Amino acid sequence: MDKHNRSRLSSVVLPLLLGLAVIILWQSQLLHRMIDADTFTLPLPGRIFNIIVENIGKILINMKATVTVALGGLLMGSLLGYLLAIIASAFPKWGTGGLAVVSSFNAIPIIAIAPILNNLTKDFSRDPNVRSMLAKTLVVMITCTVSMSVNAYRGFTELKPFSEDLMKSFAASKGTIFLKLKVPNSVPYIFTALRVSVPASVISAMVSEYFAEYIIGVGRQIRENIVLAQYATAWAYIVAAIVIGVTMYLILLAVERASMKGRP
Amino acid sequence: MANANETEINIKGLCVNFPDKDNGGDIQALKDVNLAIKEGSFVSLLGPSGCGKTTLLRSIADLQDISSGIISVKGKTPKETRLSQQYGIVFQSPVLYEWRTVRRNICMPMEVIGLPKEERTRRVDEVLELVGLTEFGRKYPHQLSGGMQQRVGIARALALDPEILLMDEPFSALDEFTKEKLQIDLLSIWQKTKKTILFVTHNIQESVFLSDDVVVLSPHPGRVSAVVNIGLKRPRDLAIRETAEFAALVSKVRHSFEGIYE
Amino acid sequence: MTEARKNSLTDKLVIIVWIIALIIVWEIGASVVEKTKRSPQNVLPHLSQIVESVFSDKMVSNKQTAFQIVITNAGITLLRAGIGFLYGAGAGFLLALAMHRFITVEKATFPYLMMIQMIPILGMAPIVLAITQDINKSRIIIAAILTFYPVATNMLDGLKSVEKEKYDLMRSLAASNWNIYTKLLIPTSIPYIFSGLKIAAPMAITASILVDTLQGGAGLGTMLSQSLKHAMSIYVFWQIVFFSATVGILSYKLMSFAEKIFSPHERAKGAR
Amino acid sequence: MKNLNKSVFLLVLLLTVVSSVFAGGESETVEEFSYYAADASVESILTDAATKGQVGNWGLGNEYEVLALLTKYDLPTSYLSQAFDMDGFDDDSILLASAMTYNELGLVKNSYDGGYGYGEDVSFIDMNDEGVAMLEDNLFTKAEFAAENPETVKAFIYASMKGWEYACANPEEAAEIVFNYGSSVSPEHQAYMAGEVKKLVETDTEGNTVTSYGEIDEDAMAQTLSLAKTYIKLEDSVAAKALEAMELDDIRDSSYWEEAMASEGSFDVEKADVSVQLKWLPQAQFMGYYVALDKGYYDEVGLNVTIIPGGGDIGETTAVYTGQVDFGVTWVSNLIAAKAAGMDLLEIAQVYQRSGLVLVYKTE
Repeated sequence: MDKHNRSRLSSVVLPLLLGLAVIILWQSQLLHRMIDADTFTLPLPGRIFNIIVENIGKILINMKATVTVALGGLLMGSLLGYLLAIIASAFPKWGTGGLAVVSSFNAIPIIAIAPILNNLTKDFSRDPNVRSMLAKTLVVMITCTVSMSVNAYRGFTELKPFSEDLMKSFAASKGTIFLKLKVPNSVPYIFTALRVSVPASVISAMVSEYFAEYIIGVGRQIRENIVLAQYATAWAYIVAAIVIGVTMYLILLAVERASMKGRP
Repeated sequence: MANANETEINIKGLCVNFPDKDNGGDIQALKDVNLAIKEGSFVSLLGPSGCGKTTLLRSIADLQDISSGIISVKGKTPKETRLSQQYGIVFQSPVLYEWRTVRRNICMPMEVIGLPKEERTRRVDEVLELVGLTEFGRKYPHQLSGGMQQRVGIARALALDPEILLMDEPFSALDEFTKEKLQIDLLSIWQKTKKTILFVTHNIQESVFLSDDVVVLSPHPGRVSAVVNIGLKRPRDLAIRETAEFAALVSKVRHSFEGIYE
Repeated sequence: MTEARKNSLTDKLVIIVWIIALIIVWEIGASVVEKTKRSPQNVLPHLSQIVESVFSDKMVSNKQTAFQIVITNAGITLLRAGIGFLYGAGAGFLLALAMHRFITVEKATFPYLMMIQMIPILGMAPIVLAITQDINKSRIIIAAILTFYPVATNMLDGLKSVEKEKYDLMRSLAASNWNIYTKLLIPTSIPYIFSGLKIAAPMAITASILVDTLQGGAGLGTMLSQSLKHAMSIYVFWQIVFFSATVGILSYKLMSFAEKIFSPHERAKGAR
Repeated sequence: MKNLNKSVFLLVLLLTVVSSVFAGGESETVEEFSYYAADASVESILTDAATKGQVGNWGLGNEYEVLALLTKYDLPTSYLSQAFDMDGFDDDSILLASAMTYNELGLVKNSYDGGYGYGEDVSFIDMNDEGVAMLEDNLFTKAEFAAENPETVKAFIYASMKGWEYACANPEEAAEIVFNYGSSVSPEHQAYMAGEVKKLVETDTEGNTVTSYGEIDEDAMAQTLSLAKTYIKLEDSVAAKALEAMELDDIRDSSYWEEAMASEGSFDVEKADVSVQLKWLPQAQFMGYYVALDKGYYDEVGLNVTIIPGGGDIGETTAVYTGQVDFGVTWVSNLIAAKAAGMDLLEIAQVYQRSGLVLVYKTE
């Protein structure tokens, strides 16, 4: 086995070992003794696992709802952000300032945006599930738009020296320069944005579920169970949340690796 | 020079191997290198890319593990030499700390060994004058030209007043005019300070112009194929390049490469 | 007027125009809402109404007007955000150093750092509360947990960005580890640390508002949720929305300012 | 000039997008809403709202009485998540909205700040009348704490009930005291609330007057536990089994209240500095505790009491269980759920003698 493979293997094995160690400490309650917690607020992994197995159907329904919102919002937000970046780079003088204003939206807490959107979308549909879905997706969209627009804009403007001059020397049109130079150049920046917004989309999907009219979603279940002091069940849904987040992130990394082939 | 004949650096049977990523074997970077460098002399290591000249320099500097052989610097191992800060090193790029001013960049080695502040100030003034940058002490690296940045690098290497100066293609990234100016300046610094200078270059004219001896290295595996003594008078100036003697030496060095490349 | 100053002036002008555009959009929305909803102030009030509520001297609780409530509670929340931010930044700093020093630590912990970010605050809170037995300590710790990640990852990138030659130089001087860290690694990663801090500072504030809502008491988040639950004037909610956005932006600016102080060479670059 | 053109173009583009979004919202066809006749039967109203899926409740453990009521009439038990305001009721997205008599019902009817001003145009279904009432605000502590600090527990009950007695005798003054302790609920609503809370404290589920403040009514508790066992659905099978097997003795202990009430009012307290966690925001719902604090009743029994407002997401049961506070006010159903999850909590007094939950609807 050569060095490269060994290094890749160790980046899988080491975290697994650490995870295993923590789970053993946790299940044997040594962890509880270390941090002075009890088995109600920090239920044992075995019990959490049992709850997951017993309620897998219900958990999957809730996961589906959360994933739909997170992915929908991520997609809409990223597309909108990219579009904003295109407009901004077409009018750089106004665009830069516009993006500065847009990025200030990041400073508004989600818990403030979620109820506003919930009220704003009331007229959208008679079906509360549909209008809740829209409200939640819009919240996620807002959180994802900013990072995409800022990063994609950098991708359009931070070009390799002379590359634009080279295109101009071919008498390439603005459209050609955009498609052949700026869009490919923005690809790594798109992934930079997504690495921020993929985890953010999951978190904001869950927070927006707290405020939604229609009761569904992993985040909502976590909250219901914690308010009712059902920590073991809440942890089952926390595990579900982590599974969603990590899976989405891993998929992103795989897509990134595939589409960045040949780039340094 | 009183003790100009004493051997400063002695290399015997030096081999350096690198692991080969493609087939798992080893690549011989240096094979059976023997070399003796006299104290106070200016020696160039000359050769094309991949001939191991930088590897040789880095081995002497103890920045590179050797596979076999002996390197001794005044009877000490490279590691001992490094730990006692007996050499200064200048890289191809100036390697300046962009967040420090010129003065504080030069100070850095002295801070590392913990010299008192007054001593540091005194020496900085000294070396700044030596490299002709007295006016620029308060500037940041990015405010200087490439040539000036490289001078700062040289000044920093001189700051601890080491016996040996190791220079790894220090002028290769500079334009011709700046390069000539710095070559002259380097010679005058060498004359004033009487350091032993080991100078890596791939430029034949440069090696002939600067050196007492030119060590010609050949690649695959890296080894010493010739040592050409340059008997040009000192001090040298640019005019010497116009002489027939210079041209003859350049051609002699060039001929020593014959047979290496078909 | 120099070219540079002229440019920065037009930049400011552009931003002002954008803000005006946003205001216009908001007002159009508010007008639509006003005509279609029974309680428009709960959905989207006119900006003038929010401004009016700021200057209104109507008592919302027994001693305070809406704006006084926002300001006094903001103090508590921002203090917690500040302390949480300092702890978080400190922890991120140390963790980045550890991950850089020991590749094992990096490989073993890095995936989990990501996962911790996935645990909703609500899930973490009871555990932290059970450990600390104190809601305010818990709030600070959670704000710290939420802020340390960008600092840690950015600083790790910074530590990894150090050029090989700079290491060689340090090695040639037989520099101690202490010297390598204090004179080379940490100074190199300062710009990276600051880009992490610039992300973390507004996050600390929103996180601090979020953790306020874990339990009653004082704090912007508590007031925000009370206002949403109609236990007090809804304008407190709108004021907090604007206040938190403003403070978030200011915290970013504060970090940029601090960065300038820490990096005099960047300042010299700007002046050239 | 060129830039100006561009900016105008951008602005117009933005405005078009925004206004089209709003226009899209408006053009949605609005259905006829059915308001209910003043003399319509409970069954007909419930059937209409439930089949349309427009019954509202806050969830988070507040929904069991509504579920029981819907089940009683054989109706689907899904409900809408109601925000903690009455906007959903106001804009007709919820036809039958949950409301506490002392809080949301007042906001719906009255027209003071935050109110919706429906006056007499609304009516409601009362859980007590329908036989699905569950007991609400009580006083509880950790079983271990009660066992170790019996005198403290008795002293706290004694002084608190004295506070409740005074508050119910003087609701207006009590409302003012609560307001002065930092509540941001408007004084008018606070006064309304105090009047309604008095009714819940002094009347039982059958409508009889109660004179012994804080007494734990065995029948009402039994009904609460039985409804809880039916409607609290726990995914955790360990907790579900614990709930199944739960008996009244597991969740309440009347002896502290009885001994406190029989005493002369002097106690040898084991722990003088104690805190009580409220279930919700500071308001007249908890006036008894604020009065006891204001009138010095706690001082008289040797206690230094801190009142901690609730309304956050960490429940009062967790706060008491983790030892962060000593006493808590919660609904009996929440206590049962926490107990099922393994938290060893104990009810020591029952302040509200009947359910304050109603389902409010608009009348024609």
